[in-house]
Amino acid sequence: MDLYYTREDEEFRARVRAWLEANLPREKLETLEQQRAWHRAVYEAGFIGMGWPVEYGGRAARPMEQAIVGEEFARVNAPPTLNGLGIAIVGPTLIHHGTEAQKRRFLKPMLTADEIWCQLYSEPNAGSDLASLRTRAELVGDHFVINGQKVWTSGAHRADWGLMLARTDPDAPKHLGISCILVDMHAPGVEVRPLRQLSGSNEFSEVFFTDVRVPAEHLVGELNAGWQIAQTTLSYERGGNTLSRVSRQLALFHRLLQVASRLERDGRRAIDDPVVRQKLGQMYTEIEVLRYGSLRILSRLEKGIRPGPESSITKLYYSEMDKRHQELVLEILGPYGQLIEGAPSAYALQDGVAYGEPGSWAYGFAYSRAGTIYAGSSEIQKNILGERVLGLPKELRADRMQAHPATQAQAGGEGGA
Amino acid sequence: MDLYYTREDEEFRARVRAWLEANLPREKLETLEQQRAWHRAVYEAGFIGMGWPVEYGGRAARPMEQAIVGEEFARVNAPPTLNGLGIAIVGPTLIHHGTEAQKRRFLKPMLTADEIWCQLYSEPNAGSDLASLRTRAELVGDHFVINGQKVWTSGAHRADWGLMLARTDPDAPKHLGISCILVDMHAPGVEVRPLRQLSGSNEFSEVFFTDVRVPAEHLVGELNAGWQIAQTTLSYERGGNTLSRVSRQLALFHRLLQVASRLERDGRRAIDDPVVRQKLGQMYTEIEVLRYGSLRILSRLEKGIRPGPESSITKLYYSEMDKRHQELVLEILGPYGQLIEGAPSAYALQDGVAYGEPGSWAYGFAYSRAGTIYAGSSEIQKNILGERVLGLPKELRADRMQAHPATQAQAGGEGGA
Amino acid sequence: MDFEFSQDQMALRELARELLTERCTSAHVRAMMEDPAGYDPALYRQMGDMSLLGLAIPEQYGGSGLGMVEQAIVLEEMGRVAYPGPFVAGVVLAATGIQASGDEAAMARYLPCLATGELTMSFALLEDAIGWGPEVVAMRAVPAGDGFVLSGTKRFVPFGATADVILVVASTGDGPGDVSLFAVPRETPGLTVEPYGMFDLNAKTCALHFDAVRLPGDALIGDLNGGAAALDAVVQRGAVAACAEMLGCARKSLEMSVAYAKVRKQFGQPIGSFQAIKHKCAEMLEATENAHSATYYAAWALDAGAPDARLAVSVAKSFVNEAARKVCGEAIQVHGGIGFTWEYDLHLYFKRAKHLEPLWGDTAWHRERVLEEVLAGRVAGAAAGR
Amino acid sequence: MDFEFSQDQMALRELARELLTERCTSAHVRAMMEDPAGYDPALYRQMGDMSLLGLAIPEQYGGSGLGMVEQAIVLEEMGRVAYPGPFVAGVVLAATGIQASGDEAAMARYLPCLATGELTMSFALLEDAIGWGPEVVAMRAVPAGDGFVLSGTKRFVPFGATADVILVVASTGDGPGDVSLFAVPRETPGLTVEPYGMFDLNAKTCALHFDAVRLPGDALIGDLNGGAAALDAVVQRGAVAACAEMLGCARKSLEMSVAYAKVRKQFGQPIGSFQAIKHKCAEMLEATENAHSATYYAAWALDAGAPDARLAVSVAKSFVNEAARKVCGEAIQVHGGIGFTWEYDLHLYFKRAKHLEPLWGDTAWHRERVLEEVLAGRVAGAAAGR
Repeated sequence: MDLYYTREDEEFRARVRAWLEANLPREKLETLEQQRAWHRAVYEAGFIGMGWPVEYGGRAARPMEQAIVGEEFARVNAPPTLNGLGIAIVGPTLIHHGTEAQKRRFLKPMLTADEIWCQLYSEPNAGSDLASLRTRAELVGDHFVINGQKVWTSGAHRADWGLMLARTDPDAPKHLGISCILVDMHAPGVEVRPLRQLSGSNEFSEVFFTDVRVPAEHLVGELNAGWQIAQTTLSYERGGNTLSRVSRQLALFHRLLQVASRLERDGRRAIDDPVVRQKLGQMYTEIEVLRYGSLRILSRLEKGIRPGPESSITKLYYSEMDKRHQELVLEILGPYGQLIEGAPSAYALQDGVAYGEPGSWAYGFAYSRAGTIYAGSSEIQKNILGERVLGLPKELRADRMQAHPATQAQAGGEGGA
Repeated sequence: MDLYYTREDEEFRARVRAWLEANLPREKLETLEQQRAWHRAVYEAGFIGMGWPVEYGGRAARPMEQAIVGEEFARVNAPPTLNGLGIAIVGPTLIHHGTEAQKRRFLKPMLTADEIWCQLYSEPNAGSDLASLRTRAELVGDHFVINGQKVWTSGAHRADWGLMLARTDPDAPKHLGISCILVDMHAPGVEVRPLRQLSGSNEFSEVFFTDVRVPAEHLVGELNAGWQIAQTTLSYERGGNTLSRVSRQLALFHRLLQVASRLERDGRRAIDDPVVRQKLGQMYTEIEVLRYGSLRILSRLEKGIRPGPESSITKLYYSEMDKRHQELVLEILGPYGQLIEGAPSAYALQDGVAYGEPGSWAYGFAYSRAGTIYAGSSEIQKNILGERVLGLPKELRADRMQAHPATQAQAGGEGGA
Repeated sequence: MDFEFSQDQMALRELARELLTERCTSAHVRAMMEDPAGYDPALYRQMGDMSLLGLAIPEQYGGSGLGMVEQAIVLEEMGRVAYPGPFVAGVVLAATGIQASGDEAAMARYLPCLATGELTMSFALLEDAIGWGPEVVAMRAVPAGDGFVLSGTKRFVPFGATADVILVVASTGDGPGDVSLFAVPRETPGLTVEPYGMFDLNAKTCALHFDAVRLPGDALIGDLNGGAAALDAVVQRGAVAACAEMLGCARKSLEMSVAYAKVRKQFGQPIGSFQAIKHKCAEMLEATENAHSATYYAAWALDAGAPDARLAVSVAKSFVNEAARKVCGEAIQVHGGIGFTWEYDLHLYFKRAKHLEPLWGDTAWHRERVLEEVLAGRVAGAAAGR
Repeated sequence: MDFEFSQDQMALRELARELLTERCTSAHVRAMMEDPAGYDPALYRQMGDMSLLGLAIPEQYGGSGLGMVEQAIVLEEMGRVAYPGPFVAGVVLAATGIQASGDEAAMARYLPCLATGELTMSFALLEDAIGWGPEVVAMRAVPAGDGFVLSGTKRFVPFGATADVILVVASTGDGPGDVSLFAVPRETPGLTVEPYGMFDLNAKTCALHFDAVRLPGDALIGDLNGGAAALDAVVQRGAVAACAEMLGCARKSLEMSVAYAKVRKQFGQPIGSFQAIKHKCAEMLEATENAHSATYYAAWALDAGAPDARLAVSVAKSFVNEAARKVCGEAIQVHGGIGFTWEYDLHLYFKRAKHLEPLWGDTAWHRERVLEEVLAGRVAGAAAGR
């Protein structure tokens, strides 16, 4: 055990910090063009697609370097770069499963955000039970003809391309007969409708496909072998970079400390109230534990050990922790925590830097409710941990009983409600 | 709504208090004979079997009167009377399902505790899934011959009789083929072995039956119709008198307040520590809510509305609350809460009266862990609430799939783990 | 001992439910989010016509002379539909303040119009600091001629931007408890409104900036320096009103969750057949039923003047705060993605319950008060008589 | 950055596990409950022979010169079997006190025999009050001739009834922090032992009554009035030692629960196939793995003298307290009735974890300290450098 960063890591961190100091935008990035310019600057500095192989435009960077970049960017509340899902999920999928032609065609513009990607997985009746998706892709000659509906598509309104799961053999049992296809979001028959969340904002969309024609060469991997590919991409989604989450939680926490030092409650400053102090101590404790766990995962990644289903622990812990912490924030701030307009600046959520998206305490609170639902709900994560990590027997399920025996193993951890 | 006790109730309460003041033993009841004498005194005062019909020795008392007796006896930490299970569960079962001969033979000595009863239900492989019990009762001529093993039998070592569930038709599906039989615990072939709990004490026993002969007239109800009878008795167990629980929790709480007023923690009295005060406030709050809920049930009982499956709310709430509160007690008292020998009297659990069983904080803590397991675990209670009260669909279960369709409905809320 | 509603009370519940089902639809609630006033005055007046506003106002002032239990019954129904409007601000907070002040002239002046709905009122306590006693009041009412001058800012005034008259708590003496109540018409010169946007977009609140606002002598309600007791009464009833509304939010969220869990299928079966969902719903039911007991016990205790009334109020608010948070939050989890959408109604109840959680004492505040009441021996008679 | 154990550390774990599996069976642990000494001296000496006692003792005093990480590895194994014995009392608490005192004569005198196991020691801090700083010390050491006289009662002294020498914290000055350490042989006249029975029957503790106990001058360890820093070091290491042992209890409880849930059938299927049980086990796994990260980070931070070492210790103790409570408690629930029996081993771990929860700072105590460290800026370097 040695939990110090290496000298190399520290030097790299210093470089990232120096670059951020010199390059961080001082104004909010309003337009897509401004955002593209920021993205390109970050890319050219070598901080995007860092883990990709060099031959596809990546830097083959060590996991620790990637983590440090995530940590430092979150620390200063840097504006997000574009195409996060594309670079984190679609790119690696293509690198593993794509044809040489697909890689040459798609990877570079993905990295530079000249083409923006979305992920077309969930459907109204296929959420936790993703394998019951119904969107059809029928092979007609040298084209797929796609009909159906996707939902919870993040960033669909600005996406150029989408990575889709669609049913290509309706007669095969549920997990078979699914294929993975690259879809041009500008093709005729694609319609994107924004979906408004309870927070009032609309980060997600519904996408409707009506006789959308996609060339057959946009199939990824084998026909009807899409489910395995989806499992890989889901695990990209569940692995991921938790140090940047730690930084984000810490930024929130430190702002909360500032406000609690000013806000008076029951005749004293909130920060002097022992009950409030317990809550603050608990929050910091839980963030530190997330940090320790992240370092533990990173140190395994550095040794080339890829996280398996146990990475569900991080997703489960982080999302439930965030929900708990946002509740605590609102407990400490009382009605001030629920102001979305008109909040006195002494009590508002501001990250201390001018260039991030400040949002409000309430917005963070609202969003914490999504964290335990998307990218595999807490219930799904617990099924994965119970079945794949602890080896507990699968539950009896209606779809398993009717399904082909061969699909049972693949249904794996996707059980639950 | 009118939550005042009636004048009649208040007068009755005064009578109970006066009786207790005059009759409460001043010394610990060490021997069974002393306990029988106490039981008989309470019975003769009219406070035992109060709800039973007059023709069987009861008083046909109102539910509120029964509740007041429970409340007042618990309030002064009166020694328990004997035969609690018999009078609360076996007696009502016989009154509803027994033959006239059975009633005449068994009810009176049950009430006077001249004969003490136990309940022979659970088996090593039939806990939550009671219907999978295996103890056999084979009808041979005019006798049943019983072989098998029961477990978690409360008070078996001093019981004269037991109410048993046994399998009388091994070929019938699981919920059918079970009968309800009265068993003489002194009969040859009955062996009682005490079972020690994690608390170190042994309130429960295992009971082994080897070729035990029981006259056929000790069958209760129809042959193979025992499951329905068991369902009734289980609901007696789950209904019950919650006001006495409130009194017990309040007694514990008030002693905790006394100790917290003396115990110094981190440079001040525990009771002056705002964090401790939050815990105390929470505990009292939760006890009051139990009291309100109990009054609500009682007020329905007074109107003749028998509690249905929703009484699982009380069991679930009380047992989980007790577990939580015992944890809080130990948090507040630190190592003093874990002393079972040598505790300075200022910090020990003593109920302020000399005649109860004082026990220790740790004993109460240990026992709270059983509360969410016995008499239907919390998981079972949640199944009952989910399925029978809210009408949610039953889960898929292996035993349901193989079982005879007719048993499906009866399996009812006994699902879960 | 009777914990059930009377026939009259059940009829009242039915009346409120029918009115709100018809007039306070989800579409109406959503429309009111964008509306600067935030409520439908016609609906409010209709409540007056149906005697819903005057439930707890004495008969001699045009009300029904009933109490907190009846108000709670109506408020639970309002919680079920996330009703937006100045009901609590006026007929709970302001009316309680006026009644508790003992000022009969003020009662005669304000209560009858509150009962009909002709008049809307609000109650302004909070400034910068959070708290529910007179110690949070920094605003001074300085005597000037026959009247007073008020300067400063009141925050989180419910429906303060539209209320005709605002009952303001201001400091009038040197002791920390020396506060008085003032009835301030919103149109008074020097008083400006800064609307707030709250997480619950239907919970309209605002800051009121007082810039040397001059008030006549009869703006004083009750005795000079006698406002603390009235404030206390407002906090007690405000807390129980919040409980009742949160209870309605919880019950509606539970019902929607159970209904959804019965029909929504995943993995070939209704999600309600999975223990993860079934047990969640069972816990939601447990929390909701206990919240019911706590809310109505407290409401009854206030009406009856029971010795444990303050205790019961603090028990209820601290308990229902947590119960409603749990139930409304878990309802979203049971629903999954759809529960997180704007179009689905769940968030209306979730946000309303969250809005009410800190008001009139949050959980920690009331837990402390529970202990204070217990240590002072102000508990229910029989059960704790040792 | 390497969060994995080294080869040597894994070998150490293997060594400890083999020894304890063989020598510290459930039967042994149960036998020790009834034993007045409460441990097997031969097993303890064997640990000395295998260099397990001297892990954190410097090489010049006969130890291995390793640190808290290695001790934590052994203690986790001890937690897995609920090992009863004076390991923590001697080679964590007393040895840390002596080393932190800077008293080289004392080190030379005590550490080598602690490392071999020839000598057992304990540490006596608590009296009537609960707390982990010098403020709980009321016992005064009154100078008398060349030495001191001690009077009063120390409570909850671990394995104090059998320890050869007890390190006692006593007040020697007028300031609240003016405490000193004294090495007191248990056989000293005037010192009497009152054994306690604890919920964890294997956690032998006692009260030590000092009736004008006379000590020679060289009983003082370290500087007069210099004991506070040493006490602090003891609390830090005592807390991490408790974490490691609790972690072992949790891990064993989790393993037993998972194994049981795979084979125990109810309703015709293994109970582990029900979500109620499966999800519980998943949460237990989550808690256990996080407890592992927190424990070993803190142990490493102490060894490395990291700037956030105190923070890490308080993070670990407050987190592992709750994690172990949850895991060991839920294990009983997963098992149902059998988990509540005396014969089944689960309660050994449940009780040990509960025993350790309040010691060296309970959850609330350490949460407060977490915040103090954060407000003082004593946090990890990189991540919080703003």
